[in-house]
Amino acid sequence: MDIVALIQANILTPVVLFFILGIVAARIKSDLRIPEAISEFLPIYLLAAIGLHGGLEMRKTGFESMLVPLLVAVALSILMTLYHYQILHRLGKFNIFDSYALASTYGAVGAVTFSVGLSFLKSQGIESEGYIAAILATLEPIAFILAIFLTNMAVSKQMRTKKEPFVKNDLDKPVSGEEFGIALEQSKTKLLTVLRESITGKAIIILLGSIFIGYVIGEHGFAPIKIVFEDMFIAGIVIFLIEMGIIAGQRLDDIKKGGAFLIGFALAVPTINGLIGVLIATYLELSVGGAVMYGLLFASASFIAAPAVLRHTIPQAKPSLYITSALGITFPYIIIILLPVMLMVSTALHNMDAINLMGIFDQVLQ
Amino acid sequence: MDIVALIQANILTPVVLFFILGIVAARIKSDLRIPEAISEFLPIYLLAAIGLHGGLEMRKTGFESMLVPLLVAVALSILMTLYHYQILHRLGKFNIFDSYALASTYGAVGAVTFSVGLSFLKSQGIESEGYIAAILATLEPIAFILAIFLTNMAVSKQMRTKKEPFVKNDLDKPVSGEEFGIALEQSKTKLLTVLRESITGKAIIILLGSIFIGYVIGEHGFAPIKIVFEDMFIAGIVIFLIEMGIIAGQRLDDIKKGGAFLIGFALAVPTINGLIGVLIATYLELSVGGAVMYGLLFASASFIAAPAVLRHTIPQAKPSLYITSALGITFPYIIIILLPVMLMVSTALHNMDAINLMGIFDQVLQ
Amino acid sequence: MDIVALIQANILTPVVLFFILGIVAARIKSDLRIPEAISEFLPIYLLAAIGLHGGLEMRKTGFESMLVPLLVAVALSILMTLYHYQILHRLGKFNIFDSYALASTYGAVGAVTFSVGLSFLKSQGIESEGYIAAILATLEPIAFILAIFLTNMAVSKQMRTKKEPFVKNDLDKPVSGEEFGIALEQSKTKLLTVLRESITGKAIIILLGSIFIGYVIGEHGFAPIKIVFEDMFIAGIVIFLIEMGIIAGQRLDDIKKGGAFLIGFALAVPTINGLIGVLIATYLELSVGGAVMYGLLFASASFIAAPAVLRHTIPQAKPSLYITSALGITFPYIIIILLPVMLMVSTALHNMDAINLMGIFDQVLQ
Amino acid sequence: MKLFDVKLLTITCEILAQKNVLDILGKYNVSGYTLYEVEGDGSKGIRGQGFKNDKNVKIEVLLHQDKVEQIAEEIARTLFSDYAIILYVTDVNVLRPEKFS
Amino acid sequence: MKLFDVKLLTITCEILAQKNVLDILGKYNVSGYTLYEVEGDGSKGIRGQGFKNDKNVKIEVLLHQDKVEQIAEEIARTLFSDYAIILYVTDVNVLRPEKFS
Amino acid sequence: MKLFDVKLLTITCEILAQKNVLDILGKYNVSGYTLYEVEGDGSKGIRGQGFKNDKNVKIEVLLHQDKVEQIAEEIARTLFSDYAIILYVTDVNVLRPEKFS
Ligand SMILES: Nc1ncnc2c1ncn2[C@@H]1O[C@H](COP(=O)(O)O)[C@@H](O)[C@H]1O
Ligand SMILES: Nc1ncnc2c1ncn2[C@@H]1O[C@H](COP(=O)(O)O)[C@@H](O)[C@H]1O
Ligand SMILES: Nc1ncnc2c1ncn2[C@@H]1O[C@H](COP(=O)(O)O)[C@@H](O)[C@H]1O
Ligand code: NA
Ligand code: NA
Ligand code: NA
Repeated sequence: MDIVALIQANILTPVVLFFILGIVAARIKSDLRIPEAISEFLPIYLLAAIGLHGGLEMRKTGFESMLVPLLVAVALSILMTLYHYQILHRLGKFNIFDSYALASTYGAVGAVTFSVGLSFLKSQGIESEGYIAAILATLEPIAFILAIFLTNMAVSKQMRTKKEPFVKNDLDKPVSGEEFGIALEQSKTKLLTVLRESITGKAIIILLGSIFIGYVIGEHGFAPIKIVFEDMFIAGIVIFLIEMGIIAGQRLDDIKKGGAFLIGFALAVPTINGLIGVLIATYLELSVGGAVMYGLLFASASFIAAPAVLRHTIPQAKPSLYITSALGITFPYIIIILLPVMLMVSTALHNMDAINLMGIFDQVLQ
Repeated sequence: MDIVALIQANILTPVVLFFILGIVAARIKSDLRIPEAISEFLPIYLLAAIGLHGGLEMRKTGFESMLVPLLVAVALSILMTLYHYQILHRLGKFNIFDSYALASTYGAVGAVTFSVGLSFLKSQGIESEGYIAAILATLEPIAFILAIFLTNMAVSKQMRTKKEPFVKNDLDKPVSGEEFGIALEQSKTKLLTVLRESITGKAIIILLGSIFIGYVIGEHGFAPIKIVFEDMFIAGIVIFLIEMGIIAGQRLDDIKKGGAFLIGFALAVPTINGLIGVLIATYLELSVGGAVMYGLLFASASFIAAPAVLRHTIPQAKPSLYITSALGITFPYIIIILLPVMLMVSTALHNMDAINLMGIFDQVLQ
Repeated sequence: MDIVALIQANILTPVVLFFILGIVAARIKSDLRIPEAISEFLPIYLLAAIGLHGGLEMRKTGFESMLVPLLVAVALSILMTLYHYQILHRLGKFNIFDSYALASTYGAVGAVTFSVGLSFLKSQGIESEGYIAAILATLEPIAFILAIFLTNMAVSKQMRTKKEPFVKNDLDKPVSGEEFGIALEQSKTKLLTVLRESITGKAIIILLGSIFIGYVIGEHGFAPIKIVFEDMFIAGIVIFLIEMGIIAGQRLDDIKKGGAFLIGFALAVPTINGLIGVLIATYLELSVGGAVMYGLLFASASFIAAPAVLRHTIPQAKPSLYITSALGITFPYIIIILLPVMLMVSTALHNMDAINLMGIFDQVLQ
Repeated sequence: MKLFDVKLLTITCEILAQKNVLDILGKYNVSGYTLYEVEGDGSKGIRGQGFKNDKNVKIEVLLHQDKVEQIAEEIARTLFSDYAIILYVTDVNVLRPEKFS
Repeated sequence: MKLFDVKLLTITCEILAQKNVLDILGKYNVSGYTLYEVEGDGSKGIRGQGFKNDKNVKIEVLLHQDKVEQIAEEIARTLFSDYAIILYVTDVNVLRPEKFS
Repeated sequence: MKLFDVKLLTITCEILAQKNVLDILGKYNVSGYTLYEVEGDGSKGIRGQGFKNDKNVKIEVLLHQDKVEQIAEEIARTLFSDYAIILYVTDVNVLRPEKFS
């Protein structure tokens, strides 16, 4: 199947179509909404399902082979966050706060995108390594720790240059030396708090917990809950994506505010990151599907977990920028176009000799 | 099976029994309730399931044959709304606001009743034409447009006769000529807004969207979400009907306020409308099940969508009247008695020569 | 399988593991929560499923054999509530309000515990008598009526001794004779209200209603809703137990406040009550699984229904005591350890001659 | 357009005391009330994070000066000692004083 | 730190009148508002126990004295007769009076 | 029955600033607070229609006059510039002034 046909086939799936329905509903100002309790429950459900599935797979295949891909993923996600920042600040002329916030949004992993990736592969009848769910869980706090680190640096730098006090002051009182010290102290405490909060965040807890439980109970223990945590998985995504479509649709107007540069960033960077991921995964001998999911870790941007952390760590950054580009541009682009493209590339790479990989690398990036 | 046995069998289904359980719970003042988020989600779910099912059927059978039944349905629903008004205003002595409101409540289609009808046929192993879901979607705004039109007429008429100003005034200031003009202007703007709102209403959007998606994805694309959007359909109705029973039960006392005439109206009109629908559908060569569903379009009254629109278009009308009669009398009557009766009639009609139809028509109406 | 292996196997089930995950999440102060609407809906769902299942079983096996176990259960639950009170007040030195509240918490039945029991047996492939669900429904109000009665007695006694007025008074006005009479009158009215409320409480209504519906519709009528009300039962428990784990985890600190005596009570009394139940059920010729469920009626403590009633009937008692011990100690102990133990004992008893039962009784209690 | 003085009585209490408060309001024939669920912290600890019955409810009543005192007094007398509860009174202005008797 | 006097206009009405109220607020260019769903009882009976549309909504607006009268008058004139609705005004103090024009 | 004057401090802010506000309240040892989720509109745009974190929360604290100033000042200084937030103060009367220190 050629790439156009694959994209077309991908569009005509319930997951993508209900997402588009949500966008349409929002654009024509329909009052369609998924009730809050349901759309808060669904991410928990999806992460539990992903975790259980990952744990079950790891029980079958072991997880010794996971170490290298995991370490590489951590390194990659740090590197990428740093290069995102350079692009955004240097080329895009975003201020440091917005640049750091956007950099870590795209350095983090989108759990919803990951779910859609799994359902995409499932509908193609392709398997992937279960331990990638565990890598997902590891990368979550990594991206946040990085965001915390970067802000910390930015704040100290700013404070040293004294150009713009960290604690902005509407009341026009000058910042005294003592207040400065207190502010510095507070910022450290705040960062520790955020660090702790991000590790105990519900996404990580339910994901790691479910991986562990899946590993421990095995297929036999999983059987009585399989109907809900496996068979209903894609329908769960469908319902959730109606709501994501609605929110994305509501935010489409904000995209213009971000400007052409941000739109370009939100399309190009995930493509590059994703393909790098696929390439490396193939080199690390992951399966065709595993390479797609590995690439997705880097392609995806976080639009649920990241904003909650960033609002605390970098309150000066505009949330409309990072939520809108991640949910309004990158997410639809990935689930409609990039996923099939990555699958295509992964399949092609897996059909070649490992020896030729470096040559392909050049080819893909052009 | 004779009609009494069929009604008895129909009562002894989970759908009807859980509805009755809800009524009982409300009557004995139990605190049983389905949480709001669930009971707001279920209509969306049910409409999505109905739409997907309809779309899948239309893909199989085409929708060319749908045009005539659709146009006839639109004409019928307008005619019926008008005759409801005459009955209510002339015979029932309801004021024009209540008459218009009730007339369009019974001219509109009840989506929940429609769901129960589908599940009733399903439990009898009877199929129906998929395009009836599309007719349902078309009739929704029709009934509202009509309600808007009728009010518009009523308001202008009233304003001309100046007996009772449209904008009632607690503060006892006389309505000046200028204010009159503004009020007229406002009423038009309001009507346009309501028109737009009813077309973009969540029920229509999710229904039309799902019909389209069902049509596009086909059985193959539907397979991974079939467990939720088909297999769980009847259980979804059961849970929703507990809540509907509770609300109906809470409102039973209001029925007395409506008076005997309204009770008679709420029983007789759906019966007549429904049987006319079955007869015409048979004449239009719909299947046995299709004729029942077609009849149900006219028999049913809307108790979720209609009240929301009517409260805006005809705020002067008493919602207790139209919600209570539609949900408290007509709905139970239809799902317990009229559905089996319509199936009986439809089966009988389909076993006869088309030539004899007009003779039957007389017979049925007596 | 020996008892340690059975307990180990029981821990490694999704139901128990997700409960523990909830506790862990709460202990590390994660923000993981199941949205309120879901965790309010799940008990209704679980009770409907239990009821339907019970009704279906009773249709198959009849319910004549239910009378003796039912009457014995009522008697036992009254006796146990009374002996709980003596232990708590005499030995535990709790004040009369806390003693009465705790006594009836442990005299009542925990519906969630009952659900877990059913799923435990299901996972072991063991059946139980359907009518035990009906006994559960009967015991619910019994325990409450008793709580009402006991408080009534306590209040009158206190009023007679005049040591501490029932209506405590922050404003330091002495209680006049007239006020005293009014207070007495009010307390009676209040008790009647509570009695009515507990019988019409949602748990009883949905349970009794579902038993009736299950009985009436039979397997054939149940078929279309079986997927939700039977196949998804264990997954429903799993999701609910995440939330129960979280709430239990949040309350763990309160356990210390209760003191060592309460911890001992919360472990020993359920063990004794449960084993007495198993023994008597075996004597009454219930099946292996039936005896476990029968024992569970007495072992379990109510942590959802009971607190709501007790807060009204005995507002002077500290809810932290009875909720915390029932949910934080007794519930985990039962679902992890006591259930396998009761199954072991029930199996052993059923493998013996009825003649030897009294000998066993001694053995078990040591 | 003239505005008239009435009182707004606000009671924040645990949800299981809602019925008790409404009964007292009913006894004094208040013409209406508004209520909604809230969370909170106070002398009885943080409320609103566990079971639904662990939440609070806030009840607001517009009414005339004279009734406020009696109702507040009865609530204080019968409920303050056993339940998590606070109450306060605010001066407000309305258009239709006869509506809030 | 100086506090400034502004008015808090509170409207409690049936949810289906929310749009009407917000339209009036928009007409007078209020700078913001806060709203949330509530239950209640009043002359139109108990509200909030059936369908979502049977609930009430409470809308609160901080604004200057002069606008309050006009807005209250328009709400009273256009909505009081047909909807379940009440309104009241409270005196409050804020830090940034220019924010609530 | 005597009523005593205290202040009611109300803060309406985006939900992600809730922790910051509660931390400040904790620092000043307020004896309690009440909070609930709300929607709203203001200078930072309409809030409450997307993700849960896009909602607002309203936090109400009964406390003595003297604390109000300090707390309002600290909230204004540390949170006004970065978050969607407003605050206002109302005079109210309570029965047990010692409870709201
Ligand atoms: N100082 C306060 N300010 C605002 N609300 C309070 C205050 N103290 C208590 N509350 C509310 O009243 C409830 C009961 O208070 P308490 O009886 O002190 O536990 C708390 O859960 C809060 O919702
Ligand atoms: N006296 C009152 N105090 C507080 N809220 C009230 C009062 N009267 C009415 N309300 C609220 O306003 C809504 C509409 O009132 P009404 O138009 O009188 O039915 C009611 O549902 C209550 O939420
Ligand atoms: N004039 C106002 N009246 C009532 N609430 C307001 C007003 N302005 C703002 N708010 C509330 O405060 C929140 C934050 O305001 P802002 O910082 O102006 O966006 C808004 O989302 C509203 O909930
Ligand atoms: Na990424
Ligand atoms: Na109709
Ligand atoms: Na018990």
